[in-house]
Amino acid sequence: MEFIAQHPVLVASLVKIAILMAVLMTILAYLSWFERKIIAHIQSRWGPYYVGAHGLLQPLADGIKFLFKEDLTPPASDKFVYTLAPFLALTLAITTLALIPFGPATVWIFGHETHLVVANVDIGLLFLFAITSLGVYGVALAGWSSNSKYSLLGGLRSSAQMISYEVSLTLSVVGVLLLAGTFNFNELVTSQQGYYLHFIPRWRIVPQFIGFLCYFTSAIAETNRAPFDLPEGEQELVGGFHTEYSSFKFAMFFMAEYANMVTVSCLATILFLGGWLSPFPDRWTAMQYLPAASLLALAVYLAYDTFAQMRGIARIQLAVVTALAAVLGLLCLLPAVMPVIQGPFWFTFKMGLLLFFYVWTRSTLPRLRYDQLMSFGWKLLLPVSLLNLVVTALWIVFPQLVNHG
Amino acid sequence: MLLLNYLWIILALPLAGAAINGLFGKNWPKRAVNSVAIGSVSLTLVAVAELVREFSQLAPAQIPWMRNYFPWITAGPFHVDFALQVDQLTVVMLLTVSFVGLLIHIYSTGYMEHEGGYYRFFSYLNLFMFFMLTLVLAANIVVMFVGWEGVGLCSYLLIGFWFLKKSAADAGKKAFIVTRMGDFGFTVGILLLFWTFRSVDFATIFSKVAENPTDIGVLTSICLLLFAGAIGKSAQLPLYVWLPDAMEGPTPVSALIHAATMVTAGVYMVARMNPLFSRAPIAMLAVAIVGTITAFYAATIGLVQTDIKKVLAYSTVSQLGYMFLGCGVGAYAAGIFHLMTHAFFKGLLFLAAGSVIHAMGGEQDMCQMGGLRKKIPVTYWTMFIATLAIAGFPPFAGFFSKDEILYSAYGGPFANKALYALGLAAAMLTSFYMFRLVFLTFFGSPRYDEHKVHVHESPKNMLVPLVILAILSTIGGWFAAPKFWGGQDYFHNFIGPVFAQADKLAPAAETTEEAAHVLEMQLSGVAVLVALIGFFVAWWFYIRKPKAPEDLAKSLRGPYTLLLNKYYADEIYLTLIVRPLLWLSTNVLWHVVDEGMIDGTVNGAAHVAREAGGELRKLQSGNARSYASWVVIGAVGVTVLLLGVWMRMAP
Amino acid sequence: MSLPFILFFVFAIVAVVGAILLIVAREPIHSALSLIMVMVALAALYLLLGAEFIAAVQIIVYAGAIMVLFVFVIMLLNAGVEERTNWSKIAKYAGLPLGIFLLFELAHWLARSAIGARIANGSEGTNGAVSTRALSEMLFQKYLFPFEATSILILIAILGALVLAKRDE
Amino acid sequence: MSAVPISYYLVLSAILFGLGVIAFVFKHNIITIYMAIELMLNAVNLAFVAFARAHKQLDGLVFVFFVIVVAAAESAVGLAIILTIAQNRQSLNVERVNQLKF
Repeated sequence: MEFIAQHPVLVASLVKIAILMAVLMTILAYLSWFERKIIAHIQSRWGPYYVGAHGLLQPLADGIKFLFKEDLTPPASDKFVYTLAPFLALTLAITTLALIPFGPATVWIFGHETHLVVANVDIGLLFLFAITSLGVYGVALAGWSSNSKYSLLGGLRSSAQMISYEVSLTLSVVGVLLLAGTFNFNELVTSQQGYYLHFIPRWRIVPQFIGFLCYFTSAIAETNRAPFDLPEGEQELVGGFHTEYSSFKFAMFFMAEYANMVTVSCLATILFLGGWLSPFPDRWTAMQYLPAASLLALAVYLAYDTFAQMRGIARIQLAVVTALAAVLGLLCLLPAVMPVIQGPFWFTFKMGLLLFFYVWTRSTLPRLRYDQLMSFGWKLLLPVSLLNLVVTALWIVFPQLVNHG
Repeated sequence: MLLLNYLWIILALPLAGAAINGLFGKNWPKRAVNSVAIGSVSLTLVAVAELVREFSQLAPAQIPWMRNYFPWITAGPFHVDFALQVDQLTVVMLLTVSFVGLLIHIYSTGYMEHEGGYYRFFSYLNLFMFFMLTLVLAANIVVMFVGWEGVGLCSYLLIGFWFLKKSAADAGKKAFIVTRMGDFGFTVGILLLFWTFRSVDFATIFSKVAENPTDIGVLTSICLLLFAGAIGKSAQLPLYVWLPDAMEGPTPVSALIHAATMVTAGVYMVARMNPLFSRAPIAMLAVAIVGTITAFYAATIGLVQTDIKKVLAYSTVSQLGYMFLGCGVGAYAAGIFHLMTHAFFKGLLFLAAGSVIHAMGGEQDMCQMGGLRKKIPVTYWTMFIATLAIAGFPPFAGFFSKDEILYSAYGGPFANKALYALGLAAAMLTSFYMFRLVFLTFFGSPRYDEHKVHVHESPKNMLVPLVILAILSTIGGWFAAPKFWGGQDYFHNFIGPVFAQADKLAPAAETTEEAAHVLEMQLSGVAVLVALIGFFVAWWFYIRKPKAPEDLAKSLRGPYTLLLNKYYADEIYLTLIVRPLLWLSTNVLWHVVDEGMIDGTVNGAAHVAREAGGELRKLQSGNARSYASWVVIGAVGVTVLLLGVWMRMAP
Repeated sequence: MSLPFILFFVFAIVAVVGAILLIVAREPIHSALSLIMVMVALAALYLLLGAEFIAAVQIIVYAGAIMVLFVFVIMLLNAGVEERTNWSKIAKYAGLPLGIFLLFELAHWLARSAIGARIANGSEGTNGAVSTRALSEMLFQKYLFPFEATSILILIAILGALVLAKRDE
Repeated sequence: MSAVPISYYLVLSAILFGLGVIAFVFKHNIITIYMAIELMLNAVNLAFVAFARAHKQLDGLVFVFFVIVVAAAESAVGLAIILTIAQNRQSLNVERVNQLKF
């Protein structure tokens, strides 16, 4: 007991971790719904619709299905590694999120101070990269251990892909690091405060646009998403590295993939899009009501939807959701909550935007051939990001050279 | 002040000429090669002239004028800069070298016209100019040494210019090797110099030696060692043997290198080093003695030689002896002056001889000539003037210089009557063999087959230099004409400062001014008399009674053959030095030391290694784990040693 | 027993266990995994020592790149259970015992020796992480030349790997 | 916060190094032998970091950095060699690769 008393940090962290996990899991779950819906609408379909209103209970159904399916283990597989792999993948994917700050460095909740981040590490970015670089193992080991050609090839491919794209990923970020001069996420974000011409936000995407493009492209490849999702290219190698996986282990890979997407989007938000900073100058105080307003607008729409469209059970479910939205919206109007909610709101907003881009690309672009993928990564992406880095460095050093001879 | 600040231009010009001709000249027409070679040298002469003009405007305090271009060698305390300096001595040498050099270049265009390797020849000549100028301009003895060896190299290349002719190649090698012996002494001298004065710069050395008197023994040995180098380079006894053989080279080369410039480098060096020499009387004496004996000795050999160039070669040796005599008795100015005049008339003599040979179609034996006076008048007259000059008839150049040397040998500060007497005798012999040469060549009846050889005067570009040099050898003496001759003695006034230290050291002459003048008058009278005697004897033998020489030779069989064979010097050297050396190196160094010890050691080592390897290789099992274990064993050994033993001992 | 001690011992034990597993495992992939374990544990220890940057580099480069390469090669060659031949007698009778001896010798010396103690005292009072900025300044000023040299080295290594791995038709 | 004595770290690094040596001798698979080498390097790195901490100097960390870089280069080449070996003789057992001998 007194040990805990000695270390209040532990308690705080534990609480945060609990909250984060809860939120994250729902997000991950509903990300699949989100994706399927959007793709469906892009292809002018309805997407999941019947499990709950607008298929809102679809993720739940999927989860249950995964849980109750039989968990097969190929007899020829290396049991230990085979079980280790998915855990590795998921844990690493989720761990990274512990480093992401969702709001300002210090906020006051009910009178005492906290950070909206689990671990505020001095060199957070490096750590994030460190952990993501370990992410390869999940894939590789899965591919190797399940002892099947498809899996092995898929594993090899995806690990090769991840290694090669990690390089350009890191390099494209270094430009931002040079400009900011820190690894710490909070400082990275706060260094983006201010406005060009009083209304264009001083986000790193402006000077580092090339870097942003490189980053996002290699991020897609890094997370093995379309159009770089060769590892699970159904055509050539059934399911890629997780061909042999079933039920919950498979679900873990799934979640890991989504978690990675979230992480990468968060990172992009922090590095290039000014993190939790609002795009509007502070003097536009009206914008403080934006979160509440948007939630209430959603509530209104849902209410209309509920009474105009829905029938039977669906109407009840949707009513609940509407109520939830309304309550949240009203909650955001509370003076105690309003300042706290600003950061997370904008953060999630930008993150959602990026995730939408993810889905968009997936539903738009065809899959690359493997050699195309590799040559694209090494021969185009890497040089461009290198060039970007060099130019940035010169841009920074040039004034010094001019001044100090 | 252009050239004073950019002295290196003077060096760069001939070097550039050499490089251009040497690299690209192979397939160029002769005209192009000429324009490059002569252009570069004439530019050099212009540069030198400009330099002299600027030099004349310098204040006495600024002389010697130093320019330090870049640090060349730096090894601990031993530091050498590539530094150049200009003082009066340098100026005189510069003028002489570049002017005579230019004339001889021009001459060569005619003389070498029908020779192969034209571009090679001129490239070598330019290279020689470069090195000679380096030698003259050097501000420290190491740079000087570079020039010293460089001219040696060029002389080797040019003596062996017709390297297909064995005698020429051998002569080249001989020149190189014999000079090496002297240079060995020179090198040691440089080291001793540095060891003594901790510097190689002339200025530093001279100031140091002036401030605190150094051990006389050390000084003497330094001077003697340096003089050894001079002996080799300037063909004095006993290392003179290479010069006569050097006549294998083309005649312009003999004129430029082996008469006018290179061989005088030794004299220049001694004069340059005068503050040291003047403090080492023994060394001075040695210089004087060697010079005088050489002068006499060479002259005696010259008496009986029949090859026209050989005669000139020996006379060169003896004239160099005069110069050393001058330096040896402390009359450096006189020595340098004789150097200059000698450059004029000896250069002229060689060129004229070349013209004669050219006219005779390659014939060098005077016994195959005669009666050429009418056929090649210009050559004849110029050569006659040169002869008068060398023989020391007033008012020609040689008279003043030689006379002054003899005077200072008699009445100068380091006077020595015996040397004077010997020098006088040599003077007589000189005038004898020179007139002998002239008479044999140009007078009497032709002794060659007129149908085969059709004698023709040389082309313009060969004659013009002759004429110019003739004029110089005529009036050249008046630069240093003493007061009572009505002259102004510009030369001494000009070059005096260089030898200021030496003159200070010299014991004051006990006689008064006019007494000295009277003495000098008498001495010069004696000199002229002696020269006349030589002339008459020659006239008697070779014009009046052409048969007389044979009779004399028969009656004095012994001495004659002795002289004819040059005192058997080469043979003596062969038996005393070359043969024993050869024997030593073959039987001892080669068969015993090299084959026995060195090869034995090497082979033994190899054998041991092979045997040991044969045993040790069994360790190489090819099993990497064994190797790993060996590594571990080693590591354990080291750690045990370190931690167990050494750490215990450490406090 | 304060938090640093607990953490130290946890990670130390993890590292040692990983190293032992590396030895006993017969499957190369298991060895690789255990080595990764060691490396991660070491990274944590670096954090304890306040060397954050090094810890990150350790994971990124060692665990994230080098070991991936190893795993990759193992997968590529599909390396199975290693056969334990004992053809090298010296390895069996000298190498192993001496290796074990070396372990204990070093450990003993470092634990007992005066230097160990002195350094132990030296550690007192040093707290807080090394600023990455300072490290980078040292790296790019004092050690600039070695840094460039290593870059050349890596280039050469890449070329060498290319040449070696290229199948010559 | 009372720091852990540096000597603990040193002892740990010694133990790891020793284990690395043992593995180096004991393992037969070439790849694992490489891993053993890496293990030793890691142990040394730990010692470096510990010393750097002890003497309050950064040089040790820089050395670690260099060690890591060099290890990367070395493993790249080494693994390429291993690949070729495995292709030429279908075995990774180091004792079967013993043609290079007297």
